[in-house]
Formats: sequence, structure tokens, C-alpha cells
Amino acid sequence: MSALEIRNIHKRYGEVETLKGIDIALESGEFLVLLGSSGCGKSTLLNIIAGLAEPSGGDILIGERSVLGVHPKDRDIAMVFQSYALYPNLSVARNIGFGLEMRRVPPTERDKAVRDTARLLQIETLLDRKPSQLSGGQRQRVAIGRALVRNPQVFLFDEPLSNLDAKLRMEMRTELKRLHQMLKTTVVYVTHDQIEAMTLATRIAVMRDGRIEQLATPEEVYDRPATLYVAGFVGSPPMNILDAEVNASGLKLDGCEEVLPLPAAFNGAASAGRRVKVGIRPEALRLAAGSGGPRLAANIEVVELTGPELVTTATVGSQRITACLPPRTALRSGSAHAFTFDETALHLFDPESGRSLRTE
Amino acid sequence: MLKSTRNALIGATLIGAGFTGHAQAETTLNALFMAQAAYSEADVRAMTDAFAKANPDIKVNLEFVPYEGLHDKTVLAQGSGGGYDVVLFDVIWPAEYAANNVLLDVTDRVTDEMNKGVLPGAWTTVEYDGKRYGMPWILDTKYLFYNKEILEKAGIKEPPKTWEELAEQAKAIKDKGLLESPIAWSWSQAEAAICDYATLVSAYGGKFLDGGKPAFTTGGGLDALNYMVTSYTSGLTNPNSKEFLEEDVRKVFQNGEAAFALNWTYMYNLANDPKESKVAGKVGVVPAPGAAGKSEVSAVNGSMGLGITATSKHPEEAWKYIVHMTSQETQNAYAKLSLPIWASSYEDPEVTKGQEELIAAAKRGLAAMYPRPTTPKYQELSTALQQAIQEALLGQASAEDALKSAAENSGL
Amino acid sequence: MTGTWISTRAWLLMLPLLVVMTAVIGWPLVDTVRLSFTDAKLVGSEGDFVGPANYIKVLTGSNFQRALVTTTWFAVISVAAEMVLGVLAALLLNQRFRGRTALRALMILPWALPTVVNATLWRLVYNPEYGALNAALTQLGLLDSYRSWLGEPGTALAALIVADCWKNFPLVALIALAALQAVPRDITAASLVDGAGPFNRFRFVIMPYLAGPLLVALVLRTIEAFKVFDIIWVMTRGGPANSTRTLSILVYQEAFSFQRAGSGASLALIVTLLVTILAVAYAALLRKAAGAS
Amino acid sequence: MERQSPLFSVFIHASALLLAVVILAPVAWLLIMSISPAADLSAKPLAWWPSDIDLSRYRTLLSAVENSAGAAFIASLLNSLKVAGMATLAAVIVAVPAAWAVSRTPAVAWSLYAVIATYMLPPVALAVPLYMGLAYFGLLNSVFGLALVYLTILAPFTTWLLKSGFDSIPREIESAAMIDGARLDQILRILTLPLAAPVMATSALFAFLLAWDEFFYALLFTSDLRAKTLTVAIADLAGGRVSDYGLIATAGVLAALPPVLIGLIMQRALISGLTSGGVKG
Repeated sequence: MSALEIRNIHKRYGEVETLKGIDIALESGEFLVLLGSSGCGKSTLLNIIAGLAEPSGGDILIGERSVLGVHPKDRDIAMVFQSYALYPNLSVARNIGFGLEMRRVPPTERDKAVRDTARLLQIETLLDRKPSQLSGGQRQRVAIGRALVRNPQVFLFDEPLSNLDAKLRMEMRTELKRLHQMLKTTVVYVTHDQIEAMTLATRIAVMRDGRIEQLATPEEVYDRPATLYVAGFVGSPPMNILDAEVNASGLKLDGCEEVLPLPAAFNGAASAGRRVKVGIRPEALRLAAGSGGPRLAANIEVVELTGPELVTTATVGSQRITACLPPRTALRSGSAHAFTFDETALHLFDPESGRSLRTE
Repeated sequence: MLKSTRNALIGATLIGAGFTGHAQAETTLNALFMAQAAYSEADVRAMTDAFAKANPDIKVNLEFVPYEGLHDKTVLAQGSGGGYDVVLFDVIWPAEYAANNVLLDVTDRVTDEMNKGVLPGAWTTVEYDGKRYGMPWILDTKYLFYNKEILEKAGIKEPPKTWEELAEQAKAIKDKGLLESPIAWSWSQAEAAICDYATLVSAYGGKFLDGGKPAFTTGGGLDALNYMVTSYTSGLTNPNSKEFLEEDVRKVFQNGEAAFALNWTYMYNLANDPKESKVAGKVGVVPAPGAAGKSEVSAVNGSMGLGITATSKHPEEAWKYIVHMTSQETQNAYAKLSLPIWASSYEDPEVTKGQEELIAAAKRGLAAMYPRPTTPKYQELSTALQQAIQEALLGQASAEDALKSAAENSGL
Repeated sequence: MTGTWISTRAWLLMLPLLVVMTAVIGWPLVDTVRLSFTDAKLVGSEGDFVGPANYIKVLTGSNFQRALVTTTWFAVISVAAEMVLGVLAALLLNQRFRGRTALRALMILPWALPTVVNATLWRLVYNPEYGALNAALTQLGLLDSYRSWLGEPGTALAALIVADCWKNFPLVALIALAALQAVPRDITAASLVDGAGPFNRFRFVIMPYLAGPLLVALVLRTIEAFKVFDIIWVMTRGGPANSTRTLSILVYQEAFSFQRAGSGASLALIVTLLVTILAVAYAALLRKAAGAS
Repeated sequence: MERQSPLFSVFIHASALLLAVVILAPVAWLLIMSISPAADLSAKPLAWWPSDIDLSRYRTLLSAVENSAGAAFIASLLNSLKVAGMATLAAVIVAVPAAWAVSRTPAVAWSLYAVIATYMLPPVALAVPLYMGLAYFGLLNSVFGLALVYLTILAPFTTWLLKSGFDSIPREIESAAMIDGARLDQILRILTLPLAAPVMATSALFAFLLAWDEFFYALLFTSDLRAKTLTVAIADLAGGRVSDYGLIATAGVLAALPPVLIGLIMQRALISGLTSGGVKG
């Protein structure tokens, strides 16, 4: 049974179309991340699911029931906002219990539910405080608690971690993952942070300009990006994109003499003479030790040690690439080296449409 | 019409009968008076209290506005359908009020006794087109007050009989250095200035209107304004006069800073009150002077009347109140501030005692009272004339030109 | 969010305000337009249609032209003075000195004083015989003899302007002060490092922050000054010799003292039109200023 | 931050002193007049300091003996309170929903701008029909009629101030409450209005001061004790027929007291309200 179905959703503001036909079907218990940079329409889509905005066209089904025109409160959803949107003048306990209060749940029952939720989130000691007396992380927990206590069919998260510092963000991310594994509720989660997307999602919808570029599991999005945009958006540092042309012997990179082998997965799509974009992730590159495998001769320009890895920027002919190497690699700027990689790590894209040329 | 009125009356009687079983229905009257003039606010309140004592079933709310607000308030209250029951009105307004149906015609309510007892001149205050719109209440005109001490110091034996003489005497006082500017008038851009002007117009035998058309641009009207301008420019008149109202004139006179002042009756007893005044006991009063060869004395009719508004729901009670306020008894009791409208009061020693000098002046002045024009467009005429007077005084226009443009702007 | 139920709800919520405003402002305005083409009296006569006669009479009459000049003088001088004094006071209050907090608090005093009380107060101060101004000036030896401040056309309007300025410049000062305090310290510091003198600092560093708020204050004050009634009514009623008769006073006289509702209405509409033109011009200026900054 | 030369410092202090005198002197003189014996006020040369303190005028104006000048003054004081109070209350009542609607639904904002533009209209442009209309409904010389007219002066202004207040309350809070199942009235009652309480208080005070200050409509539409407000009463006193300047001054002091106290106490809030209006235009 699908918990949430989004059918051909359009949204127009006057001339501007911010959503151009979105289709997603979620199974119960899925954790869907809407990933994209700001302005891509992901928050609008979330608001439409929540009922805070009305779509210009299309349909939303929650639990197989169309919720178009249904008031947010009757959609059986809960939402956590980027700003937490805690009620500043109400205590933490009342914040968490507000939804139950509005639904006229008897006080004793409500109180129990609030305490259970607070225990789950380890904020029992804060129940009597006002939001202004809480730290950022605590506020975040209250906001999540407010959503949890209602036990809705679908949880909506709008960039819930973006206001936290890096360390807290990681903690809360893990916490969210733990909660999801425990509660197995359907979640729609909006973020622009690809790490959050990769770690939390069961499926990621990468959005751009009001469209879904790719809807797939995190592994697939990472390993088989459907478009140049997805390839560039997911992964840090981003995938290297090089201009090349297919010739009889393989992929001839622009601005140098290197010819790379054409991976089998792209065989059918690339005929000789075709211009392509070649993508390869920085972490797929290794320093070539022996003579086996494909080689990329490069001049090292900058070497940065981040701790766990060594990030180097180098030029291959007239093009620039980044590589992530093991931290203890001996590398000096100005030196010449050769990189090697597995043939399967290459991705080919059509330069015009940006679509992947993968044929299998 | 008659029939429906009668039905209404019957209905009212029935309803009234229904109520008489309970407490006596109390009527509340609203009355509009002027703040501070002949009768002070306290006096009016005291008179009203006496009425309330005699008529416990009638309550009177009093309202006091400055003279400048009296006309507009009365007219504007018309719109509210029952602002006031009793209003004080100036001698100049009956024409307009009659034209716009502001006041009730009370001709038939006036008794024979009233008809005979009240001074004939006083009646003109409330009459327009042969009908009476109220009872005269304040019988007033402007007198020439003088400071006996200053005149004595200047070697002047007799107060002036003509306006020219006034100028000469003032010059003598000024030349002796007794006062910088001996005469005080109320020439502010307000009705007060018109009263002073009208006094002079009467002295010079001028006319405001002739056959409904302005006639003040020549003859006496022009002479009057010329006199004012000369007096002002020669420095005999206190230059601040052009900003004065009557109370300012009184203050200046009481402070001993004016040898002569033109003002209403009320100033006599106030200026003679040692608590108020520095010149108590030195106040002389004569009728306003005449003009050589034209008049003996001059006077403006500055009387005011009390009337019932057309919108009053209690005309009977209102009339009762007016009768009380204008009764000889009430008027005699407060005769120190405003002389009674009743002829016989002037022979009553109770009234004349202590103000013989004023009574003597009044007998001559009241008889010579000159009316300001009776026209429904009085407000516009007056406004235009006020401007003309001020322009002439300030030298912005010659007296003749100023009056001519006033005639054009008067709406007549 | 232009969802239908949201905007329907918004209109419903606006409804009480819109109904009240339409009934008490909109309808009378329309009716004033109707009246202006009639010879209606305030009380008694409904009046007949007279076409544009009222407008022609008003526009060609000397009363209107004179009142327009008077009003313009009053508005231009008092508003200009308020702006200059206000900015000077704000610059002063932005400096450090002992008692600064108290002085800032005092600035609210003239603003809080009701307009009528302010007018009354100054009328007493200007009194030709017993006023404080005459007394002070003569006792200081600045004046030989008492003067009739409100009785001379030359001084009456000036006296009114002083009274109006005294009440209103503190407001401009407070607005300007708030704007000054919004100037980032970094920027003034940077300008000092760059060696800008006091004048250039004011012109290029401070003025951009002041311009917006001051322009708004200027607009509001000009419109108010153009509508001025209270202070003049209480202090001079338009005298002496009508030298302080502003448009509002003239309309009052026409419509209420003389009870000519028709021509009063046409006069009032002409005043409205003038204020509107003024406001539209200012609005254009504001937009330009907003675009520039 | 800036170093001040001694000369500059002297200049600043002197200017500050001058400014203080300019601001204070007229107000101080009003107070002095109100407690000076009448003779002192018409003395030449003028006595700057009362020969002895005379508080009788305050007693006169504040005594409620029937049909006395005090009763009239107190009646006008009460009328002012009633009119300003009612108009303010009504203005807040219509302004809250309107301001909220505009803040949350910008599509309707143009109607608020139209409403605010009425501020430009000179009152004289509306006075005649308003006068006739009020007369028709029997609302002339009535505190209710005057309050109704004032409502239209206060409401646009209050709506504007409240709107900027609502703008600063994150709408996510309301969205969250909506998802939590709160009805609009619950959202406003439990969340938005308590959060907007300070802004509402400021706007209400502003509105009250505005109504307290109004003169023109009061002059036209009220005529006697039943509705005449304080400003009209004082203008009557100042009209030139009251010879005791001290009494006029006393009435002025009493009328100025409430707004001045509000002004001094609420200074910070008022200034921020004034400037927010000013800065945002």
C-alpha cells in the first residue's frame, strides 16, 4: 500500500512555474529525501503535501485518499520546520501536546503521551521550560517531539537540521535515523545537504527547477547519477566532469592526448565522433603505481590535507580535476603524476541534455 | 396637519398619564450660553439654580462657549436634532435664524405685562419681520469708560463728548507722557471689531445697508473707519487693540494702562472691584461720544436674547426657563453686570444704587442704540467687514478700498 | 500562497476594516463630489445642480488664491525648519554628553502635548500685553516696546510657524536619531580611516541612512502642514486681516460659518486634489530614492 | 571611538543645554502659569516666578459640583476618555484581523494601501456629508458618533503597525499550529495575539493619543457636555473670553498630562513604533 502518492503536481505563481509535474509514490515506512539547492521547488512541494499551499494542478493522496482541499489538520501528517516553529509563549510540554490538545485528547492521556515522547527524545527534564530557555539542539528535539507525539501517517521535515552547528547536526542526524528505524513511519524530508540525504534516505528525489532529476536509492544516485546535475550535486568534493569525444579507440579528452577506455555500460550510446561529458568521482582516482589499467597524466597544483584524506587539484591537459587520495600519500605541488581508476567508475553524459548515456 | 398634531398630543397625554402614577417625570433642558461676558458663568449658574429650586422637575444642563462659537454651535446643533432647547443669540442673528428655521416663533407666548414692561428698544433684539424669536436678556451697548485719575493728571475736566474731543484728550495724555497709547478697543478680527465700528458708524450717521445693498463705503461708514485708522496710526490707540477682544480691553483698562476704553456694561462693576482691578474707584463711564454736528452720543445694539430652538422637545419648559431668566426679579438681582430689560428697574434704588453713573450713561446710551444690519447673510457681511477693518488698520489698503472690497465680498 | 481558501479568508478578515472605511470615508467623499456641483446649504436646503459654477467661483476668487499662498508658505517654511532643526538635534543627541538620556526622553514632550494645548500655550506666550515673549524680550533688552505678535500680518504667520515647529521638530529629531543609530559603527570607522572630514562623512556616510526615514517624515509632515487647522483655529482664527487664513480654515468658514455646503465641498475637493498631487509627487520621489539606494 | 577636543565638547554641551531650554521652557511656563496668582500673570514687568503658589484652579477644574465650570471640564475629560477609548478598542478590533490577513496573504495588501491613503484626505473634504450623515442617524453630539469617525482615522494606522508586528512573527508557527489542528481563532487566541501583545499595546496607545489629540471633527460634531471633548473645551477656554490665563494654562496642563505621561513612560516603544513606520514607509 502506498502511504503517499504525488501525482503530476504543478504549481504556478502567475507566470512562474515552480513545480512542473512531480510524480512520486511512497511505500509505507519509506524515508524520502527531497534534495536540491534553494529555489528548486522542494519546500513548495512539501508545503503542498502539508496543505499549506494548494497545487495549481495534480493530486496528492495520503493513505490512498485524495487530500486536495483537505485542511492540513485533517491530512494525518506532522511537520517539523526549519525554524522549529515552536510556540514561544507555551511551555515545552504544551508545545509537544498542542496537537493533542487541539484534538481534545483528555489531559491525562495527553500528559502520558507527552511524557513518553519526551522520554524517547531525552528531554523529560525540560518540559516546564519555555522555548527561549532551550539550546538549539533541545529546540530541535522539542520540534520533533511535537511531530512524533501525534503518531501521524506521514512526517514532513523541512530542512530540520540546517540551523544546528556541524557537530549537533551529525548527532541529530543519527538520532533521526534511529527514530525512523524504530518507528518505521513514512517520512518526507527536505534538505539541500547531500550528506543528510545519503545517510537518511531510503530514496532520494533530486530536484531541480521544479522537476525531479532522479528518484532512486542513495546508492543508485551516487553510483549511477541520471544527469550531470545529480552527478555534480551528490558527492563531496563533486564529481569531475571532463569534456571528451568518442573515437574509435575510446574517449579522447579535450586539451590533451589522453584516451580513456569506453566503459561497457555506455557502449550502445556512444558512436564515434560524438561529444560527451565524462564524469569521474574524485574518490575513484588513485595514484597509478604500475602500468595496469587506464592512466591519466596530471600536473599537481594544490594539495590539501583534510585529515581523513588528501584532496589534490591537478590539471589534465587543459582541464582541471580533483582527486581524493589516502592521507599519507606523498605528493608535492608542481610534480607530475598519473592517476588510475576502475573503468566502471566512469560516467558519460550527453552535453546538451545532461542525461546519462548509460544503456543498461 | 392639525389633526395629526392633535392625535400626537392625545397620545402623548395618554403616555404621560401612564407615567404619572410613578415618579414625576423629569425633564432635562440643554441651554447654550456664552462664556464670560455680561453675566459671568457663575451668575448664569446661580440664576439657573434658583430656577431649579423652584422647578424640581426640570433639570437644566448649561453649556458655555466663547462668543465666537455661539453661532456655529447653535446652527450645527440643529443637525443633531435636539442639541439645545434654549440658546442665547446675538441681536444680529434673528434674521438668519428665522430664515433657516432655527428658533421658534414665540410672539404669542409674550404676555401683555411683558409687552408693556420691557423697554421698547430691547424688543428689537429679538425681532425679525414683525415676529419675536425669544426674550431679550442682556440689554447692552458699548460705553466709553475713562480713568478719572489719569484725566485729572492731564488736567482734563470733562470726559469727551465727541470722538474728535476724545482724540484731543488722548493726545494730551500721550504728550504729557502719562500713557504711551491711551485708548483701548477690541479690534481683533472678530465680531467685537464690528461693534466698535458700528458705534462709530452711528455717531457719524452712516448706514450699513440701503435697500439691502451695502451702503457703508461712503459717508458715515467711511468716516467711521477713517477715524479708527487715524486713531491707530497716530499712536493714540493701543496698537495691540487689533488683537484684543473685550476681555483684553478690560484687562488693560483695569491695569491702569488705558485712559479710555470702549466696552460693554459689564466692565463697569468689574473694573470697580478692588479684588480684580487696580483702578477701582477711578472708573468713569459716559455714553460713547457723538460726532460734531451729527450726533450727541453713539451706541451699538449689543443686546442678546434667549430663544427656544425649533428642535426642542420641551418648548413649554424651555419657555418657563426663559421667563425666569428674563424676569424683572432675576434681572434686578444681577443688575450690577447687565442692566435690566425692564423700564421700571431704572427707577428702582436697589438697582441704581452704587452705579448711578452707569445708569445715567445707560439712559442716554440705550436710547441711542444703533442696530447692526439685519440680513440672513450677516455672517458673510461681518466677516468681510472685519477683514476690511483689519486691512485698513494695518495699512494694507485705504479705508475706502477696504470697504469697497468688503461690499463686494459681503454676498449682498 | 494564492490558494483560493486562503485569499477568501483574507478578504473576509479585511471586511470589517473595509466596510467601516467605505461607510465613513468612501461614501462621504463621493457625496462631497455630488455636493460640490450643487448650491446646497448646510441646514435646510438640499440644493440644485449648478454644474461647475462652484469650482469656477472658487478658483477665480481671491480668497482661495490667497489662502493657497498662505498655506504653501506655512507648509514649506515650517516643514523645512522642522527638517533642519530635527536633523541638527538628532546629530547633537547622537553625541556623547552628560544628560543625553534625559534629553532624549524630553524630546517626546512637545510631541505628546496635544495640538490644541500647544496652540493655547503659544497663544498665551504671544499675548501682546501679558505674554511671556514680550516680557522676556524687553527684559533682555531685545525689544523696546511690546509687540502684537499675532496681530501683525508680518509676524502672525511666523509666530504660528514657530509654534508648529516647536511641537514637530522633536519628532523629526527622534526619527533621524533612530536612523543615525542604525549607521553601522564599522562604516563610520572606515570613513575615519579613509580620512573623511565631518562634512563628507555626513554627506556620504550618514546621509544615505538618513535619507529614507527623513523623506518619509517629510512627506507626512508636508501633508499634515497642508491640512493645518487646529493650531490656526486656536491661535488666530485666520486673522489678522486674513493673513493666516489657510485652506482648511477657509473651507470651514465657507461650509460651516456661511453654511454654503456646495461651494464649501468644491473648495474642499480642490484642497484634496492639491494634497493628492503633492503626495503622488512625493511617492515618485520616494520610489526614486528607494531605487537609488 | 572618536576623540573629542575640549572645545568640541564645550560646544556639544552648550548646544545640549540650549536644546533642553528650548524644549522645556514653554512647558515649564505653562506649569508656572497654572499655579501663579492671577495678578502675577498680568503684572508688568511680568513675574516669572509665582509670588505664592495658587492651586485653586486645579481645585476649580477638578471639582464635580453640579453645573460648575469644574463639572463641565470633568465632563469633557470623561468624553475624551470615552471617545478615545471606544475608538481605540474598535480600531484594534477591526485592525487585528485585517493586519493579520495582509501580513499572511500579501495578495490583499493593496486594499490596505488604499485604506492608508485616506490619511491624505483633509478632514474638511469629508466633513459636510459626514455631518449630514451623522445628523441623519442621530449621532451628532454623541460620543458614539465621534468614536465612529475617529475609528476611521485610527484603524488604518493601527492596521499598519500591527501588520509589521505580525510580519515579525514567523508564519511557520501558525503553519505548525494549523497542522496541529488548531482553528484560526485558536491560532490567533493562543499563539499569535499573545505574541503580538506588545505591538498591540503600542498601537493601541498610539491610537489613543491620536484620538485624544483630535480637534477638527470634535469641534464640528459635538456641541455640549454630552459629547464635547477636552480639546474643544480648551479651545473654548482659549477663545479669548476667559480673563484668567492661569485657568487656561491649568486646563492645558490637565489635558496634556495623560499623553505626556504615556509618552514618557512608553518612550522606547513609541519611538520604535514611530520609526518603524518611518523607516518602512
